[in-house]
Amino acid sequence: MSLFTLQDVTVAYQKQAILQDFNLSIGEGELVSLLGPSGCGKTTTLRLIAGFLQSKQGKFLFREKDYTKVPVNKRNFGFVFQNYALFPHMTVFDNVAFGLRQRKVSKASIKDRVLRVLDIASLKGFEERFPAALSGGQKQRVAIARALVIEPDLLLFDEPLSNLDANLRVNMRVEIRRIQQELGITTVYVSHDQEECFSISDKVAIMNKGIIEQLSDPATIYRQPKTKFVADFIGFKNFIQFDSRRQETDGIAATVQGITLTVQQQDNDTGLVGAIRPDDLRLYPLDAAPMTVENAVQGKVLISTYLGRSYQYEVKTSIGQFTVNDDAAAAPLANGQEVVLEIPKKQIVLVD
Amino acid sequence: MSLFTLQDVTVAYQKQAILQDFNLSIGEGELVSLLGPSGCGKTTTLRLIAGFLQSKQGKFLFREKDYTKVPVNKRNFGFVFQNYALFPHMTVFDNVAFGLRQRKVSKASIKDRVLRVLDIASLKGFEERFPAALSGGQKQRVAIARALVIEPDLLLFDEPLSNLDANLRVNMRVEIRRIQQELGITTVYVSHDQEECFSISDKVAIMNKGIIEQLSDPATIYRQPKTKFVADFIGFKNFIQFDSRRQETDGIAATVQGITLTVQQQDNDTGLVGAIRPDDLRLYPLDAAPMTVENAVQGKVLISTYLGRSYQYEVKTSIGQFTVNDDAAAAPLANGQEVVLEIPKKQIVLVD
Amino acid sequence: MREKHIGLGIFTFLVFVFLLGPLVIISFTSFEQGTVLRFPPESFSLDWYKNIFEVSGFLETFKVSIYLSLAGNLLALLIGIPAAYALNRFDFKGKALLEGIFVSPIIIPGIVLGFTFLRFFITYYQLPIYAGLFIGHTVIMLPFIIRVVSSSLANFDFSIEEAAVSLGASRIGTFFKVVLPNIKSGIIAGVLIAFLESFNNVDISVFMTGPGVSTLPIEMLTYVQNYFDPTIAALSVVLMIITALFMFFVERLLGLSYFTKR
Amino acid sequence: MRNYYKYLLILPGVLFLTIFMLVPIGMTIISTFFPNEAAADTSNYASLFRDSYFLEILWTTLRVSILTTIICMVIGFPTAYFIARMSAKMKALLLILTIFPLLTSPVVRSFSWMVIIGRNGLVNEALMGIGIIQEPLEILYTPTAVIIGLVHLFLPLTIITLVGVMESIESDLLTAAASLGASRFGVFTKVVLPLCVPGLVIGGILVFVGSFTAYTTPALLGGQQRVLSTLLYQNANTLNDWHMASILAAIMIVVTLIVITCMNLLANKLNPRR
Amino acid sequence: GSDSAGAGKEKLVISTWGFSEDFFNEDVYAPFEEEHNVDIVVETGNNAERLNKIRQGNSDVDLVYLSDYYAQQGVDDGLFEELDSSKLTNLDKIYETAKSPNGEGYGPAYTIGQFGIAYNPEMVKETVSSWKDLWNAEWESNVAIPGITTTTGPMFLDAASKVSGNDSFNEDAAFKQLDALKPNIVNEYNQTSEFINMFGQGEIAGGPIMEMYFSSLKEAVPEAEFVTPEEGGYAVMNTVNVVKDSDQKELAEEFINYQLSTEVQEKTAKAKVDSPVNTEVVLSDEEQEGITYGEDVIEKLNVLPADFLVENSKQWIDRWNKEVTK
Ligand SMILES: Nc1ncnc2c1ncn2[C@@H]1O[C@H](COP(=O)(O)OP(=O)(O)OP(=O)(O)O)[C@@H](O)[C@H]1O
Ligand SMILES: Nc1ncnc2c1ncn2[C@@H]1O[C@H](COP(=O)(O)OP(=O)(O)OP(=O)(O)O)[C@@H](O)[C@H]1O
Ligand SMILES: NCCCCNCCCN
Ligand SMILES: [Mg+2]
Ligand SMILES: [Mg+2]
Repeated sequence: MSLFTLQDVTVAYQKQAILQDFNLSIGEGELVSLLGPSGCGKTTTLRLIAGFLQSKQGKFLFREKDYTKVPVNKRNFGFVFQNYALFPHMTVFDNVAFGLRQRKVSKASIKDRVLRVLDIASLKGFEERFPAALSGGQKQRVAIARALVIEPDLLLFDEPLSNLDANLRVNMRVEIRRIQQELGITTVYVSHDQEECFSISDKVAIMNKGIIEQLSDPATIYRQPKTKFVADFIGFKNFIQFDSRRQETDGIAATVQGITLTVQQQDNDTGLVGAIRPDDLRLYPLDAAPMTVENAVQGKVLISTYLGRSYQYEVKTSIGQFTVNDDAAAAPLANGQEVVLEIPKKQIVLVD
Repeated sequence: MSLFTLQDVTVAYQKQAILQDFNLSIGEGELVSLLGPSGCGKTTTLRLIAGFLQSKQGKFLFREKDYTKVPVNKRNFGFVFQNYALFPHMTVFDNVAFGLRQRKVSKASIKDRVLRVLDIASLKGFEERFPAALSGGQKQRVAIARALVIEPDLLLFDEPLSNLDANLRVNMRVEIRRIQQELGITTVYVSHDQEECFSISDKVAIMNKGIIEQLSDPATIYRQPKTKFVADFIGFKNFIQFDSRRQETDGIAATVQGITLTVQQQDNDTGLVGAIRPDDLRLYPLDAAPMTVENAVQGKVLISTYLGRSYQYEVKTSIGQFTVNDDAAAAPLANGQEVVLEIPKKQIVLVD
Repeated sequence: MREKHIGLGIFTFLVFVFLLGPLVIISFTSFEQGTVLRFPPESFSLDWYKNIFEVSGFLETFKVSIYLSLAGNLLALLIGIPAAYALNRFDFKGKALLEGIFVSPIIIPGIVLGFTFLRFFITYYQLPIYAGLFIGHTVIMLPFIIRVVSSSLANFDFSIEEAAVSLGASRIGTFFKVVLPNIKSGIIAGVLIAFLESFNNVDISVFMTGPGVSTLPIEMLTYVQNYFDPTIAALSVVLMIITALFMFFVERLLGLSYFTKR
Repeated sequence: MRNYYKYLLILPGVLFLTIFMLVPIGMTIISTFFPNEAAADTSNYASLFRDSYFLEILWTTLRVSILTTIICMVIGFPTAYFIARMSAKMKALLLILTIFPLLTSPVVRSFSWMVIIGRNGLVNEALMGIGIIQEPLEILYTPTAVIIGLVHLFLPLTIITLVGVMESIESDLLTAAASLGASRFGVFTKVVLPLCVPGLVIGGILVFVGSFTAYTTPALLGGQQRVLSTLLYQNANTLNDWHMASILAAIMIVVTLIVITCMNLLANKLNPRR
Repeated sequence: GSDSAGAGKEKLVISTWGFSEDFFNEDVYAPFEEEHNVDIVVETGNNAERLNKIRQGNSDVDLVYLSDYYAQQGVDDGLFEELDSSKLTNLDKIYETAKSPNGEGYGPAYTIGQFGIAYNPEMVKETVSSWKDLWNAEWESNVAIPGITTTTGPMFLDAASKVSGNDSFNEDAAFKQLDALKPNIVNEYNQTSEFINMFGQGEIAGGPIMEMYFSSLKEAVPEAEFVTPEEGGYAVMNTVNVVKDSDQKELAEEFINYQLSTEVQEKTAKAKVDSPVNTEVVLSDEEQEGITYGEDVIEKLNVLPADFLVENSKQWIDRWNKEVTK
C-alpha cells in the first residue's frame, strides 16, 4: 500500500514551471531516493511533500487522505534542510529537543532521546554549543538529529550528508537506514552521492527537469537504465549511437559503421544507443590481448589519469572515444599505446 | 619554492585550541587538498590562510614575506565559502563581477570574463537571477565562479562541490583543475569526496584534530598511509593488530594468534597494525577456492549488502571481522556461507 | 575579521562628543545654586534636584507618562508585530498601500494629529481622557514598531521558521519560539524608539490631557514657560540616570544581552 | 490556508488606524476643500502656492530637513557600523548613551547650544583663542543652528535603527567581499550599505518627517527663521484658524509623501532584491 | 479625572498657566477649598491650548485664566458666561482699567503687569529712557524682541509706531520702523525663558520685556536695569472668566471675587507671583521690586484694546512674518 502519492502535481516559481504533472507514489516504510542534476527540482519536490510549497494543480494523498491543505505542523514529517536551517538562538541540545518539546514529551525522556540521537550523530559534548560555533559538518549532523529524534511519519532529507567526510557519511547513512528500518519510517532522500543513494534506498527515482525518468530498485537502475539521460547520469559515460539492431539467438546484434557488437539484454525493444560504464570496459595492450575478448574494438590511449583506486584512460577508436577505468594494480598503459578495447556483452545496455 | 608557509600556528576559539603548532607549506602552482573528519579544523585552516582569522601564535609567510598582518582585501586570494556567502542584493552576474569591479577591470572585459566563467559553471541564462531564486547547487556554482574569475594568487576552496551531482561534480572539478593548472594558481582545496581530492590534487594533507597526520602525493597516501588514522580515513576499513613482525626475504612476516601473514612493504619499520581495504580483499566460497590464495584465512559471511558497483560482505574470521567488497558481477555469496578470505600481500600495509 | 578601525573609532568618538557634549553642559548647570541657568556654573548645590520632588506635578506626571508609554507600547506591539511579520513574510496585493497606511501617523504634523484627536476622540467618540491619551499615543507608536521590526524581519531567514513548523510547532508557537528570539534586537530597538517617542510627546498630549491629567513633557514645558531655573536641567539628568539604571538592571536581571545575536 | 491568515494578521492594525486616525485625518483634510460647506474650493491652496513668502518657507523647510536627513545618515551610518561590531557589553553601553539626548528638555538643550555655539560660546572662544577668527561666528539663530539641533535630536534614532539592521547582516558576506579585494570602504559601500538600505530608508523617513514637522527646535535655535510648522502653529494656536492649519498640514503630508516615494525609488535602485 | 474628587464633594475645575502652582495650591486654592468645602482641580497649559479645549465643548472647565487677547477671542466666540456683578463685591477695589477689559459683564483682570525695557548696563553704556533707544547703533546685534504671537508682541509693534513719530497707531510706519531695527535684532523670543537665557549668557544686551520677569533677569545679571520708557510702558492684563454652561457658575464667581480680594492680591504680590490690581494692597519698596505697583504707574500704562488686537492680529502676523522675520 502506498503511504503517499503525488498526483499530477504542478509547481511553478513566478511563471516558470518547475514540476509539471509530476507523479510519485511511495510505499509505507520505503526509502526512496531522488537523484538528479542540480536545479532539476529535487528540493522543490521535498518542499512540496513537506507542505512548504503549495502546488498549483494536482493532489497530495497521504494514507489515502487528501493532505494538500493540511498545514505543515500537522503533518508530522521530519525535514532535513539543505542549508541546515538551525535555530541560531538555541543550543545544539535545544535545537534537537525542539520537536519533542512541541510534542510535550516529558523532560526526562527528552533528555534521553536527545542525548541518544546526538550520540548517533557523533555530537556528544556539543550539547551546549550554539550553531555559530559549529563546523559545517557538525551543523549538518545537528539538522539530521533534529529530524530523526521526533520519529516522524515521513522523513525528508535534502542532501543530509553532503558536508560530511566519507567515514562519517557511511556511518550516518547506516544509522539513518537502521533507524528508518527499525521504526519503519517512510523516507524520501535527496543526495548527490550515487553510492549513498544506491546503498540506502529501496527505490531510486532519477529526475530530469522536473520529471521522473525512471523509478526502480537500485540494482535495476544501476544495471538497466531506461533512457540515455539516466544512463549518463548514473555513470554510463560511454555511448555508441548504433545504426541498426537485430535480435539474434545469443542476444541483440547492434551495428555501427559496419562493426557489430553483441548485447545481452531483455528489456529494451527499441533503443539504438549503447551505453557502458568506464569501469566495465576492459583494456589490453594490442600485443598482449587474450583471444577471448568479447566485442573487441581496436584503439589508442589518448590520456591517462590517476584516480587512486584506478587509472582512467581516454581511448580513441573508430566507433568513438571511450573512457575506461582500469584497476590501478595492473601496470599502467602509456599515452599513445595501441590497445584492444573489450565491451562485455553483459555490461553494455541499449537505452532510448 | 614554497609559495606560502604556515609556521607553528595556533588558533583558538574562546579558550579551546583548534589548531596547535600547525605547519603547512605549499609550493607555487600546487593544488593541495585538506582531508579530514568533520570538525578537524579544515575550514579554520582555510580561514586562517585567507586572513579571516588571526592566529594567536605563529607566522604566515607568503612569497617569503610575512603576511600575518596583511588585510584580507590586500591578499588577492579567492575563497569559496562552505555556505556560499553570496551577496543577496546582487544578481548572479554582479556577484561574479564583484571582484573584477574591485580591480577596476574594464566593463567590456568584465562582461567577457564573467560570461565565460558562468559558462564553465553551467550557469548560462542565470545572469539576472538573485541568489534567493537559485537551487543549492546553483548557488554553489556561483560561489565558485566568483572566486575563479579574479584569477587570484591563491585559491581557497571549502567543499566547493558538495551540493552538486556526480556528473556536474566531475565536470566542475576538471574545470577547476584545468584553470588552476593553466593559470598556475596555487590552490588549497577542502573536500569530503576522497576521489575528488585524489584526482584533483598534487598533494593531499590528511588532518586529524588540528594536526596534519600525513602530507604526500595522492598515490602515496592512497597506497601507503603512515598512521592508523590515515589508513582508516582513506578506506582501509580492516585492521589487524599483529603481535609481532619479522623481516623475511620475501617481505615482512607479521603474526597474530599464531597465524602469520606476509606483507610486502618497504617504508614502515615499526608498525604492528595491518590495514587493508574492503576492495582489496578477495573472497572465495570455501569449496571453490583456488590453490594460489595469498595469506588465506578462513571465515564465514555475516551480512551482505548491495552497493551498486559491488556487494559488501561482513566476514567473521579467527583474527577478526572483515569488510569485503566484491565485484557484483560474480554470483553473490549467501549469509552464513563458509568462505576463504585472501589478504593480498601487496595490498596490506603496516601502519603506526 | 575583527580588525581595528582606528579612523572609524575616532569618528565614532567625535560623534559621541557631539551627542553628549550638550548633556555634559546641562549636567553642570543643574548643580548651579542660582535661579537661572548658568554656564560655567558659579556655585554648587543640589537644590534643584530637591526641587524636582517638591514640584508636585513632576512625580505624578512621570508615572502617568511611564504608564502611558508602557501601555501604548504593549498595544502597539500586539497590533504592530503581527502586521510587520505579515508584511515581510507574505506577498500581498496592495502591500505598498498597507505599508503606507502603517507609516501614516509619522508623516502627519503632530499638532494636526493632536487637534484632530481632540475633536474626534473627545467630541465624536466621547472617550474619557485617559483612553484618548492612550489611543493617541498608541497611534504614534505603532509606525515606529512596525517599521523598525520590519527592517529586522527583512534580513530574517525564514527557512528556520519552516524547520520549526516541520518539527510540529504551530505557526504561533513558531513565531514565539523561533522568530521572536531572532528579531529580538529589532523589537527592542522598536520598543525603545516608540517608548521615547511617546515619553517625549508634547503635540498630542497637549490636546489630550485634561483637568487633573497631564504628562511629564507637558509639565516640563509648562514649567519652562514660567521658570528659568535649572530644575529642568536637573530633571533631565535624573531621567538619564533612571534610563541608565533601568537598562543596567534589565541587562543584569534578565540577562538580555541586547542586540547580540548568537 | 495562508491567504486569509495573512490578512488576519494585519487587520487589527488597519482597523485601529482607520478608526482612530485615517478617518479623522481624512475628514479634516477633506474639509479643507469645503471651506464654506458648499462646493469644493481649492482657491486657498492656489493662493498659497502663488505666495512667494510661503514658497520660500516651504523651500527653507525642505532644505533644512533634507540636509538634516543626509547629515544624520552620513554621520549615523559609520557610527552604527562601528557600534554594531563592538562586543555585546560595549554595544549596550553605547546604545544607552546614544538615547540620552532624547531625554533632555528642548529648552534646556537649546540653552546648551547657546553655550556651545553662541556669540560667547565655547566654539567661538576656542576659535578666537587660537586666532583662526577675529569676529565671533554667527551660528546660533541661523538655519545652521537648526540643522545642528535637529541632527542632535535625530541622530540617536538613526543610529539605533541602523545598528538593528546591521546586526542582521551575515558576517561571512563581509568576509567574502574583502576576499574578493574590496577595501574596508568597498565592503562598506558595496555590501553593508545596500543591505542596510531598508534600514536607511526607514531611518531616513523618520528623520525627514521628524525634522520636516519639527516645531520646538527651529523655534528655539532658528532665531527669526520661519519653517512650515511655525506657520501651522501660528494659525492653529494664535489665530485659531484651523482651516488654514489643515491646509498647511495637507500640504506637508503631500510633500512628505513625495519625498518618501523618492526615497523608496532610490532605495529600490540601491537594493533591488526581490 | 472625576475620581480624584472626594465623595459628594463639589468640584471646581480651574484652567490656568502652570506657574507658581505651589503658591496657588497652598495660598490661594487651599483656603478657598476649605471655606467652601470644594475640591479644586487644575488644568494647566498655555493660553491657546486651553482655549482650544474649551472651544471643543464638553470640557469640564469652570473657570479659566487667560491673557486678554485670548480672553477676547473667548468672549467673541461666546465661550464665557456673563458675570453677576452683584457677586463680585471686590470689583470696586480694583483699578478701573482692570474691571472689564474684554467687554461689559466679562471677567476682570486680576493682575496688570508692565511691559518695558530691561538691559545690561555693562553692554550698553548710554542710559536708556525711551523705546527709541533700542534703535541706537550701540544696540547693534544686542536686542531680542518678543515674537508677534506672544502677548507682548503687538505692544512692541505699537511702540514701534510711537517711535516712528505717530501718536495713534500707524501700521505701515510701525513695520517700517521695525525694519530699521533689524541690524540690532539678535532674535525674537516666544518664551520669556529664552530672553532670560540670552540675557544671562551675554547673547543680548537686553530688550523689551515684562517687569514681572525683572527679578529673574537680575538673578542672571545683577547689574540689570528695568526702565519704563518715557512713551509709557504697556499694560499686560490677565483675566478670569467663567466658562459657558459651567455647573459651578456661582462658586466660580465666588472664586473670582476671592481672587480679587485684598488678602489674596497682597499675598500674591508679596510672593512676587503677580502684580496686584487691588488698590488696597500696600507694598514696601523692597516688595515692589519686579512688581508693577501703584495707581500712578498703572494709569500711565498704554493699553491696547483687546478687540483691536483680535481684529488685526491676522494681518499683523502676516506682515510680521514677511517683513520682520526675514
Ligand atoms: N566560533 C566558534 N566557536 C567555537 N568553536 C568553533 C567555532 N567555529 C568552529 N568551532 C569548532 O572548531 C572546530 C573546527 O572547525 P572547522 O570549521 O575548522 O571544521 P572543519 O574541519 O571545517 O569541519 P567540517 O568538515 O564539518 O566543515 C570544530 O570542532 C568546531 O566545532
Ligand atoms: N524562488 C525561486 N524563484 C525562481 N526560481 C527558483 C526559485 N527557487 C528555485 N528556483 C529554480 O527552480 C529549479 C529547481 O530548484 P530546486 O531547488 O528544486 O533544485 P534542486 O534539484 O534541489 O537542485 P540542487 O541539487 O542544486 O539543490 C532551479 O532551476 C531553480 O533555479
Ligand atoms: N503668554 C502669556 C502668558 C502669561 C503668563 N504670565 C504670567 C506671569 C507670571 N509671572
Ligand atoms: Mg536542492
Ligand atoms: Mg568546514
